[in-house]
Amino acid sequence: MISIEGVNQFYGSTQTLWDLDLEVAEGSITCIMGRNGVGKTTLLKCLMGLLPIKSGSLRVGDTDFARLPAVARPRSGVAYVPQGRDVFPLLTVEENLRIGLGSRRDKIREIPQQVFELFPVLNDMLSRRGGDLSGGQQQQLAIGRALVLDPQVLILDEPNEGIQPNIVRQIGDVVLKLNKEQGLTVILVEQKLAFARRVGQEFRLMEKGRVVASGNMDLLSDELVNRHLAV
Amino acid sequence: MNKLPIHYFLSLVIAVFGVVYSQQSAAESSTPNPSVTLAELSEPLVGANLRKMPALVERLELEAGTTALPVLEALLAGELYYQRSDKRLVRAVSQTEGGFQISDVFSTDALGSVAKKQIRKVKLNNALRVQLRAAIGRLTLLSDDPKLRLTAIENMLKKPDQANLELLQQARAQETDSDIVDLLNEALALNLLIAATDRQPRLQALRELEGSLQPAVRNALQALVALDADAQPLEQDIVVFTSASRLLDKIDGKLGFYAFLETLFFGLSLGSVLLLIATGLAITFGVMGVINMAHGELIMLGAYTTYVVQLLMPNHIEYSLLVAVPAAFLVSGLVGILIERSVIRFLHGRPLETLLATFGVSLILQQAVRSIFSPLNRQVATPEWMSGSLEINSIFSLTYNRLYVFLFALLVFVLLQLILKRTTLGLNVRAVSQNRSMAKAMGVKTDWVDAMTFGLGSGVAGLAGVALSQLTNVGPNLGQAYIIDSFMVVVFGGVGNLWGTLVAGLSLGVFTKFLEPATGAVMAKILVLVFIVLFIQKRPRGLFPQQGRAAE
Amino acid sequence: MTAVGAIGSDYAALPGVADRAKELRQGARVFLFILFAITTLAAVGNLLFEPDSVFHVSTYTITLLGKYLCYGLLALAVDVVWGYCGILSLGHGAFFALGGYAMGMYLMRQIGDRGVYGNPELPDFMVFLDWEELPWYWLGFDQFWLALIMVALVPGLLAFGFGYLAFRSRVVGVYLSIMTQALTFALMLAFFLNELGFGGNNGLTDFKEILGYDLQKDSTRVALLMLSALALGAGYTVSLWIMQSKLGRIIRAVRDDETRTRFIGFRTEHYKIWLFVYSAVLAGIAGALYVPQVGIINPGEFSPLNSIEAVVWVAVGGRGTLYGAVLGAVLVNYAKTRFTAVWPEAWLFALGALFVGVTVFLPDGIVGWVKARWLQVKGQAS
Amino acid sequence: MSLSEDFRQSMPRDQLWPFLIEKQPPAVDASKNILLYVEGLSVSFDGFKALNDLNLYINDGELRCLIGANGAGKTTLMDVITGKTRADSGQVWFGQTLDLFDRDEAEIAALGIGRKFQKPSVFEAQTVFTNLELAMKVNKSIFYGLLSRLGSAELDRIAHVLETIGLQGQESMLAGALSHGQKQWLEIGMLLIADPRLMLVDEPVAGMTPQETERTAELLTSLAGERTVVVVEHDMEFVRSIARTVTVLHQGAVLAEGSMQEVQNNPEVIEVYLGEGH
Amino acid sequence: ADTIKVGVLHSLSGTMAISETTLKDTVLMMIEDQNKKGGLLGKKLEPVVVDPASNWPLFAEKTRELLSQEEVDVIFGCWTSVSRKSVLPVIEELNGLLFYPVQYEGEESSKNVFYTGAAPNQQAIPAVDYLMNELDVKRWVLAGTDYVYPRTTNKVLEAYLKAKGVADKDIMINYTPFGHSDWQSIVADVKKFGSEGKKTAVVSTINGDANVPFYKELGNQGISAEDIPVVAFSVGEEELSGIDTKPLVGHLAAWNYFQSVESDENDEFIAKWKKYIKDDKRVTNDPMEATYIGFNMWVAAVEKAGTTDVDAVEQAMIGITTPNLTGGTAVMNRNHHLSKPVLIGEIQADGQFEVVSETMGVVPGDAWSDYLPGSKDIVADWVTPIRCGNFNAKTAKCSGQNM
Ligand SMILES: Nc1ncnc2c1ncn2[C@@H]1O[C@H](COP(=O)(O)OP(=O)(O)OP(=O)(O)O)[C@@H](O)[C@H]1O
Ligand SMILES: Nc1ncnc2c1ncn2[C@@H]1O[C@H](COP(=O)(O)OP(=O)(O)OP(=O)(O)O)[C@@H](O)[C@H]1O
Ligand SMILES: NC(N)=O
Ligand SMILES: [Mg+2]
Ligand SMILES: [Mg+2]
Repeated sequence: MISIEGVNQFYGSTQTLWDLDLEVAEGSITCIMGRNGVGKTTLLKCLMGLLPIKSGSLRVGDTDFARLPAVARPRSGVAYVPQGRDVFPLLTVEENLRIGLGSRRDKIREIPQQVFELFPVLNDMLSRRGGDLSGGQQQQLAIGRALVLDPQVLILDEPNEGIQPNIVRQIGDVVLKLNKEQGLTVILVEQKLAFARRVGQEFRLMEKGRVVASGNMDLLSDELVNRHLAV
Repeated sequence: MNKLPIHYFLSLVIAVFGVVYSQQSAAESSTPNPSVTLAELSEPLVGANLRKMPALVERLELEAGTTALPVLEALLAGELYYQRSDKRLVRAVSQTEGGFQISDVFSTDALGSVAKKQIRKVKLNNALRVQLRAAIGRLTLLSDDPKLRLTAIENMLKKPDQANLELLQQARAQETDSDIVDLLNEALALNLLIAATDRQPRLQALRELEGSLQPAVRNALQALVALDADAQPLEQDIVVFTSASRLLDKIDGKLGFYAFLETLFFGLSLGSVLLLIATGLAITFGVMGVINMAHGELIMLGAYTTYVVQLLMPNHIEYSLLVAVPAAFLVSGLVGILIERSVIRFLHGRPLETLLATFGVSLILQQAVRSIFSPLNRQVATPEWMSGSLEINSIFSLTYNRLYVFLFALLVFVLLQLILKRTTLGLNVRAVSQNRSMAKAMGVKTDWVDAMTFGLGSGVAGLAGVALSQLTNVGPNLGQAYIIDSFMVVVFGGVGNLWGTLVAGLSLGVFTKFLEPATGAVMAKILVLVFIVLFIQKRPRGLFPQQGRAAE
Repeated sequence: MTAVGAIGSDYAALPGVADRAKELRQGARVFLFILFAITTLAAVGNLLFEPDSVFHVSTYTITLLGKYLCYGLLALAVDVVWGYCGILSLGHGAFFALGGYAMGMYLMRQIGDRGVYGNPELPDFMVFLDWEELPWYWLGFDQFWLALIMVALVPGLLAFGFGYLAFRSRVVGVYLSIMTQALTFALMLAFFLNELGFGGNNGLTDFKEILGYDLQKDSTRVALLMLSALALGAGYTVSLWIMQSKLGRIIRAVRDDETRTRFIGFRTEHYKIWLFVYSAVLAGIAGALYVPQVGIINPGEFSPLNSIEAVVWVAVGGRGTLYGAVLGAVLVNYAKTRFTAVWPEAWLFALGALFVGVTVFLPDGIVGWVKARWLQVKGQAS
Repeated sequence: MSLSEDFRQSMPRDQLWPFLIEKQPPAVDASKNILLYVEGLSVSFDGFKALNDLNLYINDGELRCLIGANGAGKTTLMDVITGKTRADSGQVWFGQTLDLFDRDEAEIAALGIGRKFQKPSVFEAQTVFTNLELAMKVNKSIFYGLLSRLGSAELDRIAHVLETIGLQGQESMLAGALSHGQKQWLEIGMLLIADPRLMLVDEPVAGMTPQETERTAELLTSLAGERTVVVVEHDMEFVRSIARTVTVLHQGAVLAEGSMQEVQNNPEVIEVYLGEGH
Repeated sequence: ADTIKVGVLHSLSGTMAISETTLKDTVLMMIEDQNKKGGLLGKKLEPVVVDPASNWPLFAEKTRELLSQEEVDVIFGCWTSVSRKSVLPVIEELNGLLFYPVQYEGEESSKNVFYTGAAPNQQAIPAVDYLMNELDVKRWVLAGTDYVYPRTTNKVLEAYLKAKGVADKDIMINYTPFGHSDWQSIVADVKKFGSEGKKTAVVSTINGDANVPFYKELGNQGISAEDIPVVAFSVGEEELSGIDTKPLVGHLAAWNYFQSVESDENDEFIAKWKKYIKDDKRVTNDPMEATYIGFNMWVAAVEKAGTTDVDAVEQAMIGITTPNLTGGTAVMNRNHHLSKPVLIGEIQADGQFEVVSETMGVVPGDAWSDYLPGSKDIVADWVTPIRCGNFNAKTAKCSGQNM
């Protein structure tokens, strides 16, 4: 479903992604892992068009993402939950959720009830400004906001950062459920092994801007973890 | 109220006094002298020098009576000319395409058009106009047209003159229209008050003048209560003196009240101008965060659009503003979009630099206007319905242009609120300004939103320009004159809050106008600025601040 | 201009700290060398060479240069607060003008009885408007030392008062900018008032001499130019020293995240007030040097547009680089001088386009662009 | 007395003029072994009670973990302690004698209360080195800033901290160019170098790899004793590895307090926070 | 040099461009005309135009540039007094020659400047006389923009009115800032002041852009010229071309020239102007006439002196006469000011003025007002033996000259 080939990316004159290749199968949950600063976030931003790439190809389904302007990418069914949440601080929770409505392909202009079922706290705080929420609440809002887009592909960058344990579980359940019931393809950047193992089906290990190991989650051995994730 | 008996009594008293005081005027009363024709009477007007004119006009009034009206009116209107060739008096009206349309003054027969060289104007000046208006007033006091009568009486009321007394009485006897009767009574009572020496009639007159706000009445009363050098009343009759001063107090109380209303209106109207010029900026600067130094020039473009619209429809000035409003919105809006697409969009994330670039843009726009329209101010006509004022009473009136601008400002504000609240544009633009890349990642067409929003803000600036064209100069400096004020209003109200802009604009206007009488215009402005600076210390984010964790 | 000591905000990795300090020192030397080389050459050219010599530098050029250097110092003052501390002052012209007025008052008093009404006490405009005696705030301005103190004290005090109120109340960002604008606007209106005793719209003019030296003599002009260069050089050196010290890093920290700075224990408002006052004093000195060279000070100098222009010079030159600010001031004003003579009818197009062009195409100003080019060339060379 | 005598007296060689003597922050009195008192603290935003009559006591030298649901008020509590947010009622004392409500952020920081923010906040436009230099515990007056040069002891300390946070070799990088996790480390480094008496650490291991988490745990444990540390975390494994006393906040008030064991088995805590399976 | 350079120092941008651009065009037209006639002393005239951009220090800089870089032989320029004040030291230092074409407050006479606009005694006093005698005005509002010209004029007028027995309470003085645009309160005050029974008039020294909103407000608040006439000293045809004048008919202005004056010179001038500027609607105004007179006088003086040398031309200027545009003759007096007729005109619906009063003969411009205590003893006389712009007749001393 998603195929990334030979991507090179630079911040100014420093190269962050080096000839990076990555495949994600349709309907899978793929977990991208790697130490701090190896370029996970950078990769996702390139995929979303928030960073320009120097060369390489990005394909999602039949669409050539490298050619598609960033604003059109959500429209083709890719939703993104950024690291650090990036909620709109001065918009209310409701407004934060409504932002994505314009990009829904089914033209429904209502916030789906599902979001509130998953994160009831959002319903309680509809008229509070996004920036006023606690860190964890913001994270929930960011995920909810992505779900409003009714995506086929969901990209999550460390979605559990700062989330209370029972909700972490719940997020895991949600991801699994969406994947199972709606065939949602999920790309998940995650540092916490336990969560990655529970939710992920595939893993990709990154180092210095390249994918250095990949496979089914069962194959993620302690040896691999030690080699690529330990400091 | 026992007004009716008083009326009767008054008429009686006036009748008695009238006889005495109107003797000499009765002698020269306007019975036209049929032996001399109007044409003959008018003939000396040709080529007369200004010093001779008053006597000529007086003769016309006295000897030709109402038949002289066409001549007098033409003269008053500045349309009385004579042909150089045959010294014939004509009425000449200038034509838009040059030259004059002439007609016979007496018969009103059209005589075709002539060049300016062929005719010469009958001299006229201010003093003569005053005389003419009074004369026409006297001649039309008994006219069939109630409007004319009303104007005539109002005129006489402004300048009480014993010579008019008999005329007024005569009119009073014939008058049926109750409004005019009231006014006539007022005029008669005033004359009586000034003329009479006995206590009773004077008290009656005072009673009759109760509630009158005519400046002439107040002046008469003030004369009555004047004190001499030893602070003793000049007026001998102490009863008259006290009731006059009581009445004066009452009138002054009312005057004070109306003065307050008037100041309030002035303040709101200044405030609405501030609101209008700031509303557009509240969007481009307040919401988008562009420090738009070219805002003033976008206002200016709106004003020039009004000018061009009037050039294009010279015969429909009355409707020109209705066309100018959408046109100015479009012109300024499109220029705004152009600015956004060509300059601002390269400056995302560098809000301070927008100041520099838009400053450059403002210089370019100013010079462009100077090159295209010349550096001179352009003349924008005021439609009839925007001129003059709505008279609430004889001392309180609201000027139409200000009134309409006030309403217009509110209308624009409300429409804008609707657009921002009811369409997704309002939501999207806030999202974009808070986190551009995340908005993109949510599929918001940031480019489009930027262009539309900037266009909207600029378009509203254009609307302000239309309004300003009715209040002030339309010239290349127009924008400069308003840019500082508009920033001040937006910031005072709280950046990003449209309601704040509304409250800030109106309250600063009112505040200024209440200060002005005490301090003078300059000091008021300085004080307002100092006030804003101090106020911001108390509320560092304006009247209506953005609150919450993220705003810090 | 090969100095590359800019403290830019680009995220590219920078060479080591020690290297940077050395580079900065080198940059400073280059800047000071160029500054003094130009002024000395101009001075020599003006005083020692006859008008028909090719080496002659006209008095016109001398006064122009002097004026540019004063603007340069003003730009430096703006850059100190804006480029390094993020305080965008749209009212620095006020400090400049106040310094100018203080000097102007001294110069006015020097006229003595050579004014048109020959009044030894009162300046002409006061005689003319029936002032009976000198208002108290004019007293002592016949003393040069007092005027000098006032040149620094008045802008400094105003900056302190304003800063004390604003920074303690945590007025920041555009609110602060617009308040500085309100400040200078209010002062402009006030100085326009004839009742205030500063000459109203006409301001102070018709100066004759300074410290006994005839203001119209070439030697006096050259001396003023040299003084301006000295002041600019000193202002530059001191500012550079500040910005290189830890204080400078704290100031930049305040610019980048004031709240965070507070949480590591800095009273940020003290730093801001201090820097604001320092900058205002620089601006005041610039104004004081400006007035005897241009021969007039009037309320127009308080005009908010003047202050905005000063900010524009800094941006054109390169914000956050001291010499960039100076360069910007000189270049823009030189452009103005040339344009107003060459295309009197259309020069605003050129100036406007310059501003737009620089912002859009040279985000870090001329200096930033030159620096990037230089790095590129160096990169290719190595 | 002669003028010169006066002069000499006003120019003593052996002491500084009073205004040159730096005001030392008042000493903390923790003689009752309690470093921080939080009593009856309430904070509300537009009617919403973020903290509700909260009482909390932190012992001197303790390492305390603070957990609680998202929105329970943990960050708000830190905001109040550090002077960022004003409380509606209640009091916060630092030791026996210092009322924190009288002081602003900078004063509180100078008293020795350091903080790491939930969202990493470092000076992005400055180098890693400068970030540490700025945070270093030194005189924070203007003239000191103007005149001070880094001594070798200070350079050593910076080098030491750089090593601790694993950013050696990257000291001249701009902090803005660091990755998320690296910024977390840098902020911890800034906290270390400030050498505070009380450290408030808000979610230090968010975005860290398991190994880094472990290292952070070690670091924090080693700090306790000499310093007092309050840690907020949602990573239970991490909390378990460092915790001695755990306080659970819920809806702005303390729900439970005790050892990790006790808290973990508290049904209410399980219900509102942990969920099944912990 | 093979040409004679003429500097043109008028703002083409900034706030004053509105007024000054016209004068630049006028000078250029005059130069073109003169060149068609064969130039001057056998040489062509070459204009050097610069833009001092309404910025007073820039005026000084540009003057220096014109004199020392371009080496012009004469400068036509300035509008505001402050610009002239700024230029003055430079002109005197470099011994240049400036023709200043705008009505101003007086109290100045420089060897290097010729003042071809009106002094206060050539505008204000005759206007007030007219109001007093012809319109029987008893109460006076002196309204002006707050700068030196209105301040002086009003001071002169106040002294004059009081000398004529007008009481303090019958004089209202009001100052507003440049570009003042909200006149509601002030006009309302004037209206009240005027409704107290005595004939009232406004003497307006309101400058430039502030006039349009002022007159609009007058019209809208229903104050007609018959109620309270306004006589203005800074409102000419050009200012009126930006206003809808129908509600203003009858208000007055005092100048030394109106476009509507009928004379052959004027007809020719107007025709030439319209042709030059390629706009049939463009108007002429008083400062243009002052420029015209100044230019012609300079040409005559250069011819008389046979050189463009400033000292020679300066002396030659004194006593030069040229026809003015109103059918009379302008004379340059020893104080560097002109003798001019004073005309009072009423605004017409077409934006022109109709002359309603005219002084008998010409009035010589007074550099130092007789109505101000500080200056009544001072005279300007640039003929030997005095040769001084501010000679105190009492102390027989000459003060304040930059030379
Ligand atoms: N804006 C930027 N400018 C320059 N360099 C950057 C920028 N953002 C990130 N980098 C660098 O790019 C590298 C990859 O960063 P990225 O944020 O993609 O890492 P990551 O794998 O997501 O790390 P983490 O797990 O900490 O989130 C890092 O070394 C970082 O220093
Ligand atoms: N300025 C504010 N305006 C409105 N509500 C606020 C504001 N600040 C905090 N809140 C609310 O107060 C509550 C407590 O927030 P706080 O950030 O202290 O939670 P927390 O315990 O730190 O949560 P997390 O673990 O998710 O970081 C939240 O519900 C939040 O929405
Ligand atoms: N001289 C003038 N009108 O300023
Ligand atoms: Mg990341
Ligand atoms: Mg928190």
